[in-house]
Amino acid sequence: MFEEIGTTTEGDLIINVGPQHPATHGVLHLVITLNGETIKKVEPHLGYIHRSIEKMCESLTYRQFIYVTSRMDYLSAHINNHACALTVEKGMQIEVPERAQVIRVIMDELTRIASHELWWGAMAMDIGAFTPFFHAFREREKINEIMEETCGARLTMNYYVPGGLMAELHPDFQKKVKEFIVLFKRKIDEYDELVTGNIIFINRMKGVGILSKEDAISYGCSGPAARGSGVNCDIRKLYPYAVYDKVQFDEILETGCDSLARYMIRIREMKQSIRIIEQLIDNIPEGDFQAKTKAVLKLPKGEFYTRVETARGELGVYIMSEGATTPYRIKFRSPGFSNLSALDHMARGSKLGDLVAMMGTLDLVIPDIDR
Amino acid sequence: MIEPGLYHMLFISTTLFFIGVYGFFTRRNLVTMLMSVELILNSVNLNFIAFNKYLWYDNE
Amino acid sequence: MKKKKGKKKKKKTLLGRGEAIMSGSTVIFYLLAAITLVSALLAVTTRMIFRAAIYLLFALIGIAGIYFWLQYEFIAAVQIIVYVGGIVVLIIFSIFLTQQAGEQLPKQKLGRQLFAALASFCGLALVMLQLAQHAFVETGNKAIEPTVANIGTQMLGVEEGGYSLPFEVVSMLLLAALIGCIVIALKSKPETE
Amino acid sequence: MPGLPLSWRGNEGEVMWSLTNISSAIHDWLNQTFNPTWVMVIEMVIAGIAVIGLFAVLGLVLVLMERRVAAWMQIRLGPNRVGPFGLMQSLADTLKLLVKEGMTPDGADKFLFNLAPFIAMMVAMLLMAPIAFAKGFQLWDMNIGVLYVTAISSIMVISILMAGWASNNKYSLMGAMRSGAQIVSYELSAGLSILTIVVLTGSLNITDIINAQADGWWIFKGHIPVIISFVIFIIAVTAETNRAPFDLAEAESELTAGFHTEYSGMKFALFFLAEYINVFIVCAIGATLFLGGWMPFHIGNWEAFNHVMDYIPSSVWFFGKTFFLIFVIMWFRWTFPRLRIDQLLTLEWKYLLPISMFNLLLVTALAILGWHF
Repeated sequence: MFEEIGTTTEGDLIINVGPQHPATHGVLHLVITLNGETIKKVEPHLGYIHRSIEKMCESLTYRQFIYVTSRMDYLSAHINNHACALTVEKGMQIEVPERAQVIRVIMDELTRIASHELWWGAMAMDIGAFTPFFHAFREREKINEIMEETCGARLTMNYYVPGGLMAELHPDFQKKVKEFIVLFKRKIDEYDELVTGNIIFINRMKGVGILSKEDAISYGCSGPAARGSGVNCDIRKLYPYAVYDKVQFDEILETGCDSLARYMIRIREMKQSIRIIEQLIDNIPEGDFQAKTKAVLKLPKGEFYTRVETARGELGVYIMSEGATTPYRIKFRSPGFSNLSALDHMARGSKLGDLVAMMGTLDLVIPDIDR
Repeated sequence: MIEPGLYHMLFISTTLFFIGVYGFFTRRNLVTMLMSVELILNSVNLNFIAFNKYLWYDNE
Repeated sequence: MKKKKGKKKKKKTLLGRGEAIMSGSTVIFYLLAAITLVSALLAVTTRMIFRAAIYLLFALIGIAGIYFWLQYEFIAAVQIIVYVGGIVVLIIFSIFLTQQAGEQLPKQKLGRQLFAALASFCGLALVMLQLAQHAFVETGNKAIEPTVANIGTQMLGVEEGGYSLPFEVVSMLLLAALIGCIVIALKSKPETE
Repeated sequence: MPGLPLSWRGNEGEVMWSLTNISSAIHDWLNQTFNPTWVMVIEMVIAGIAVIGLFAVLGLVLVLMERRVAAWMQIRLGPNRVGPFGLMQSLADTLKLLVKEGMTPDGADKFLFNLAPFIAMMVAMLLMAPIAFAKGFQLWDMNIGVLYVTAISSIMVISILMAGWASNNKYSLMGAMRSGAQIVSYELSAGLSILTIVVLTGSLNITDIINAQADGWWIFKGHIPVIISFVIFIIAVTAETNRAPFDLAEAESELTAGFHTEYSGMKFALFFLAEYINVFIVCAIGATLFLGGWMPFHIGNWEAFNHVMDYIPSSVWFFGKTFFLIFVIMWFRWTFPRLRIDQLLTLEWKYLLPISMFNLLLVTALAILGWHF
């Protein structure tokens, strides 16, 4: 499996990008075969941050296991929790109150914005622009503050429970979110000015990391990575959950198939997220934030599968229950893993500098890949 | 130490030339042979410069 | 002012035989000469090819230093631009691209080394003998002082000694031939699939 | 000096204090006390100490400036704890680097590995020689000043290639290769844009070039062609000093740290310092060629205005202009994304080089026809 680290017989250079490397944003190990600066092969080696989350979940109750998933794709913690809560609710046939559903959607979209903000900064840093990172974090900080007030945490949230939410919203929540919307709408244009319109940036992105529609489907890509190739795959539109069928928003599609398309998808998605939040923030219905559930949750015997749209793509949660208080088997279909698998296909024949741009636009979160 | 003059320059240039010749004979590698040739060329250049410096009529 | 005086004094002596003086400028000259010769010697004897290139670099810089010492600044600068900025970089690149730069070159046969050393030494001795026996005399011709303006005039001028630039441009032919050689050499590489 | 407008020459007493007066005072005193040989030796020692001192000060100032500029652009505060306003921060950093272990990787060519940072440093020091810091304040006013700078700065690439190869690290090697290709290419357009000023002035001597700007800086006198060559010069020197957006040699997201991946401690500090000194030097050269060096802001024959401008010491003018250009280069770094290696070479060979060649012809026509002011 491992080729000899060094030089191949054809005189190609083999370099290790990772496990500790600035471009991989985590402990991903890419073994890259290079001919000069041109990439011949990219071989991802995984498992450096594998924590057996799926196995751990089997020994945790249905109330407990949700919060372990915050540590998978830690940038979409709320959305991961949402997927698990939805699966349990599906199994238990719990009716979630309208208020909880709306708050969940608002939280999910805030998380999505926060995640895309971080992606935007980190990706800009990958291709050599340092400043966007700090600008993105300035706005992300606002979201983190909102989250902190309501959920008690800034990154790995424990706010969703099967049947609703764990606690009531913070009194300032609506006010702060509205303030954030006003601020963010102004700042997103600033982002475009700083990065999107830059000619160097466009040259670095355009035509880089081509992933055709067919390839995107066959590699199982999802989320912005697939939508950049024109694949209709937004779960929020295809299989609406919570209140996504009641709000107006567009599924963003680009047909560029390159890094620039994937970049534009995320930028435009942030605007759509704002649109969703705007529609909901003044219309949070009154009522319970949590459905009445039994103290001990037991899923009936059977298999349950739910999927949601995280910031990175489609997250599927599969639970096989034997009727006990803990799941018999849990499997997560994480978006990062499938997206990473397309990297080799995209990278072949391009330059080493393009690789970081591709990895940037795939928006890989390594714990999501390794779980 | 003697104050340097034309002969010093010629000595340096000749020595460089034959160092280059030695390298050219011993080396069996094209790049190193090129390096030796560079030394030879430079010794010739030094010769030219030295003659220009010391062998023209001083009409000051 | 000071420098001019020294120059005049120096110019009169082709070989300042006998008078052992120890001025700073003399020391610098011997230092430069030593750097040049030692680096050149190391460049042809070291078995590590990248180091050979670096020693060559020092030899070339030493020669540039001698030009500076002779107060031919323009030529010294050109020497550095052409040889250090151009040729040595070219050599280093060709080493990077074609050789296993980290490995030592194969040891040469003693016979060849002995022969080469003997031949070079004999040649050196012969030439030195000739130099010692020959008395150089100053010519009556006024040489062109190698200042920027003079060289420029020479290059573009149409008087006597002009037309240097067209002559230099012809050297492009050599470059073309060199590139042609590389192209031919690349093509003859056996294509193994 | 003949051919100069009276307004520039001024009287000795006009400038309240100048570096020239200080240096000539020292020179006179030494000449009275020692014999000429010793005077030269002492003066060399003084110059050496001055250069090293300037090096240290410049390094500290520029590193701090870079961090503060970066912080300012990135809406942070930057270093503000060590000393007043964080002024001592770079000193503390230097101390840290000094006591840090300088490691040599296994399998490295130790001799060349240790030599490379010193070559980088020596090149940066040599480049200081022809720069005119103030009116008449120059280490070596040589005939070929500008050419000397071009020549010596081409040695810089050797130290990077050496460091990259001797580290026995593939990232370093790739960084060195990139840097080699980059510096060798961009030297051409930097040289050509320097040449435009040489054509206009008719001299390679830095003093002559500055004196030619006594009635206005070249960037104002030379119309659009000089502005074009100024822009090309700034782009090319940014690339030559391996600064973003041309920092491919040390592109941290691709090659971790490029050619100095394996360097640590003082050896790294030398590379680091050399980079900043090089930035200073290229900016000083840019200021000298295009913005008149220490020459105050003069407008043609406006005697009174020029007279007022002369009251600002020439060293202030020089450092002001240089630091303005340094700020511009830092601004680039914290704004632009990095180019890819093929785009970098395309930019040079397809755009900058043809433009600067054509521009040189334009400037030559300008100089022959005397269309500049």
